Amino acid sequence: MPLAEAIAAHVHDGDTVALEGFTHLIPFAAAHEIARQGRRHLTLVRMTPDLIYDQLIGLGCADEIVFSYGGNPGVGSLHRLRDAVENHWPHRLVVHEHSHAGLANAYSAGAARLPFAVLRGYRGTDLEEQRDIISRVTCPFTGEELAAVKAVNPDVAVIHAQLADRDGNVMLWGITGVQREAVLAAKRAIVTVEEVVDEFPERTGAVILPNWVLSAVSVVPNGAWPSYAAGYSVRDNDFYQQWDAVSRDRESFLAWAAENDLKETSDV
Amino acid sequence: MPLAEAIAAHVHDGDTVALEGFTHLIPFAAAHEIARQGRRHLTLVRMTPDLIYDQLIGLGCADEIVFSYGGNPGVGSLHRLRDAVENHWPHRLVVHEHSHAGLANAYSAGAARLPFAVLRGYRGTDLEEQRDIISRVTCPFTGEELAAVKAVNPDVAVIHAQLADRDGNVMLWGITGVQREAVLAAKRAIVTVEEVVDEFPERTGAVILPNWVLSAVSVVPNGAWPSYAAGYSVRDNDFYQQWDAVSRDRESFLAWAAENDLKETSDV
Amino acid sequence: MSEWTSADMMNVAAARELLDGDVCLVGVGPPNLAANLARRTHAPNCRLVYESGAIDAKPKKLPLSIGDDDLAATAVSVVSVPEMFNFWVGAGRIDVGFLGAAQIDRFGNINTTVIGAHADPKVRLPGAGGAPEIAAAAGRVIVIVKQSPRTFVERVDFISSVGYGPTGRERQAPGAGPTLVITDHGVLQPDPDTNELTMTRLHPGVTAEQAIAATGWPLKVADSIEAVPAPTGHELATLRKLRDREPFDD
Amino acid sequence: MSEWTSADMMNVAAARELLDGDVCLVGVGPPNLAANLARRTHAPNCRLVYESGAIDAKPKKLPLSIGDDDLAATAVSVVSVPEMFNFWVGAGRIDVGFLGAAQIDRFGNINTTVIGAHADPKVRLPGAGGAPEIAAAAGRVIVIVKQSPRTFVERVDFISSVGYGPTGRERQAPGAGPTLVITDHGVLQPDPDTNELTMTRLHPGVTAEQAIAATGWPLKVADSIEAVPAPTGHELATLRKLRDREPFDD
Repeated sequence: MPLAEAIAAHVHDGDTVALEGFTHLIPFAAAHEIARQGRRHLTLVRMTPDLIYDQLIGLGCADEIVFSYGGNPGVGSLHRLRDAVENHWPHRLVVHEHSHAGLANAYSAGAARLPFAVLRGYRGTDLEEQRDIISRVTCPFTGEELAAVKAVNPDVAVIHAQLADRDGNVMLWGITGVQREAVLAAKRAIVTVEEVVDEFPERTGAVILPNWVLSAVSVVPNGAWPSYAAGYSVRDNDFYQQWDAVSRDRESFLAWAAENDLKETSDV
Repeated sequence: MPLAEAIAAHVHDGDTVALEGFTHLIPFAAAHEIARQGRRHLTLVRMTPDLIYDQLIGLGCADEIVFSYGGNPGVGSLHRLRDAVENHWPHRLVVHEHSHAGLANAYSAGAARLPFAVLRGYRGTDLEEQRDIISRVTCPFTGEELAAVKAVNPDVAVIHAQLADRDGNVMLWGITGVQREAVLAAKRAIVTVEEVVDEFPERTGAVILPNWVLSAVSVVPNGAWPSYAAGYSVRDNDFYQQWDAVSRDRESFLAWAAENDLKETSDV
Repeated sequence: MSEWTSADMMNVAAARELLDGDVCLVGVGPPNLAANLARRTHAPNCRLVYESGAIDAKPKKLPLSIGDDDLAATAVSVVSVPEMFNFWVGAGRIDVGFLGAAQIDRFGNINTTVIGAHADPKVRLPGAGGAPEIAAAAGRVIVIVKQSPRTFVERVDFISSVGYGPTGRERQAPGAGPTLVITDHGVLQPDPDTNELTMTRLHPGVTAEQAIAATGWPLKVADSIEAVPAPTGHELATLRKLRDREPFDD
Repeated sequence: MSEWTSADMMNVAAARELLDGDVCLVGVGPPNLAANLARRTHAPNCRLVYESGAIDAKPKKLPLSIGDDDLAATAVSVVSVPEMFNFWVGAGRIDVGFLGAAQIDRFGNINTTVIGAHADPKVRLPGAGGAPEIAAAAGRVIVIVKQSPRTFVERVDFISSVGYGPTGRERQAPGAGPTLVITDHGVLQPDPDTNELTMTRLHPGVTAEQAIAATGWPLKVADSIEAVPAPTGHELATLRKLRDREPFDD
């Protein structure tokens, strides 16, 4: 299915959307298509917002964000994310914030259709003040108090993978992060892949997602650029470095968006 | 390390021992070595006791058992297990019983060093009456009541795998069941392997256990006989069939044990 | 026409209930036979899931057990047992669960654990295995079990897997529960009002009286009973090929 | 002798704290540099674990980020992020966690979240990432952070990762907490009685007065202060090779 059709069919205004890929296999092409189609009022979920959400936030696609680490990895700040949170530009962005352990477990609970997950975490931190997503439970056997996180169940998960087979099953490998959990936690799932093969190769550490848990598979070579796609391309580090300058300033950001056919969708 | 040394060093009388392998890669050779060394008063943990625990129970090694399905798969009953539970031969066997979902989650909680796990399960069943291992927790976000299982943390886990490398890292593939969780839940872990290789092959679905979570690795070709070892041997189904007759009767069982140098260790 | 036994008829009737495209959780014994029969006859695209972790397995011959190499080798994906129960079974991704029973009561509650008291049983049965969560979470549950007064009891000694609860009103689970109980006599279905298992279909040559005699509670029989068509030649040939563990070419 | 900066000294001092055989959780930035420097100098058998899932990675050059292909390709095992945090970090399998900080207070509590209020901050920082659970569960925690009054504050605006708690007495976690804070001035360690961070070592050329001036609370200085040896030529050469992302031959 062409990516534009997949996004049109499965990503709606107001949806909770998780574009996952933990520093590797980040679904940039799909994110740009979401922006191109002018989706608005999204709740964006992602462990590491990275440049991909910096762009969507700057373009005004998001009303809320759920995340655990929002930096430009190895470079510095996400300036569009900061501008939205600090200055409400292009509009106010509501923040729901986890630790990695917390958000990973929230996805896992979602994938299991459990309302919450238990973990050793958060104790003594101020993140615990977000009582609507982080709470405590008591072990019924030992009396020990542990952290609980509310499950995350996105309307749609979007990931990039290396391979699909002719039946639409998907294979990804290398650092596979939380993609399996995000896809299984979501109501719908879109996958972009580098290529389609007749048969999957043997790959230690590969994750295979059966076609029947996926809503759409689109062939988008280089769909993770400028991030990594193990076996296909390495991170375009120059872009990550340059992004710091591009994103630091609203005008240079908007110029970049215009050049790339990405419209600013906020009406504020 | 020779298997006899590994067992002598790491399996003690009174230990809680988990020999895992879900219908595949069952560590029979290690179990026989435990019997040969006359270990007693063990608490045996295993999702599917299978012939391996039927033998240890019949030999009197176990005082307690934690399990979720105790049949001879595809054949019928485990007669030694039944004789122990129904007739206390060779002595009384205390039963702690889960569903598969419950025991799998109990291992997972143990591997995470959490005191319990939450799952959708048990509701409406009489298994819930075992309140010391199965209880309930309330979701702090939705108020929903869910099942909780007490974590399982064996003193020692024992598994059979296909490969070790020269550094003592271990690789297993095919149906890998709950072995990773059992090893990570245990204080100590012993692995028998089919062979040692210089480098692991690419294998989709393989589990790799780093050497520093293992206490001992022993090369024991065919160490899962008569069960499966994917890539090495298939189940010796004749043995599984014959076991029904061998195990049905105490005398024929003791004769089998004597032939195989496995001593009856009960003093009752 | 080939000859067939009541056990054959039971397996064939169970197989027929699987729809093409269904995701089916398969256990050992008759469920294994029925699910593979369905896949080899009218439901080639049903997806067989084994609790050992094999998802969408396409075994070339009948697996001896759920640990068969063939399952992992032909599956689209093999997952760990915790993942199978948390992300697949518990999450409600199974359309149909086939279960067996040592005892079943009039409200579809299943015992595979003990006859007598749990702490000191008269008969120790294998235990629950994956069944409690399959019974709770599968879209629909099909029980395959031979009918006899010893098996079809007024009240099970132990509820290993819940049907509709002790009085038919206690089920609290996402799935629809045991919508069909397929026996060597015919088919029982829960009454839409009371959830009491009621005989709704009879296998060829079986009478309502025989079914009543094979049941340990006063069995209700539906007003209009359906006659189950006898196994076809193709069904029987496929069943035998499976039972003989002959490989299929594919 | 090569020249070196106070940042070089900080990274070298941090690297020296890693023991051969340690299991070390490595984050981005200075921790990445320090851990790889240790592995390339005195601790060749330390095991680098990246929260992205790479266990015992042996990168040939300094990873650009924790998603580098080289990490997955050279790791003994690559696990999912949930498994990393549940079975490895949370379970206490990490000996040493290296952490950074935007603010740190006198009891070793770390802020990487916000300056100002969480709901409407003056400065939005990246957030906690993996740090809260590493800070709680790692056997010992080494914080690497440049010392300045803006960073070393009386009270952090937000506790992202707990050290010894707001008054030094509230830590409830399995690990020992921030046993060392390594700065561009020297090393601070928690007082054994009060857990207040106390200057115990100074880098070459740094005076206690300078350290006190770089600290936003009345800094305690140990009675007998240790002098940190300057970076060796080998340490500096290796550090530069890492920073230039030149590959090592192995």
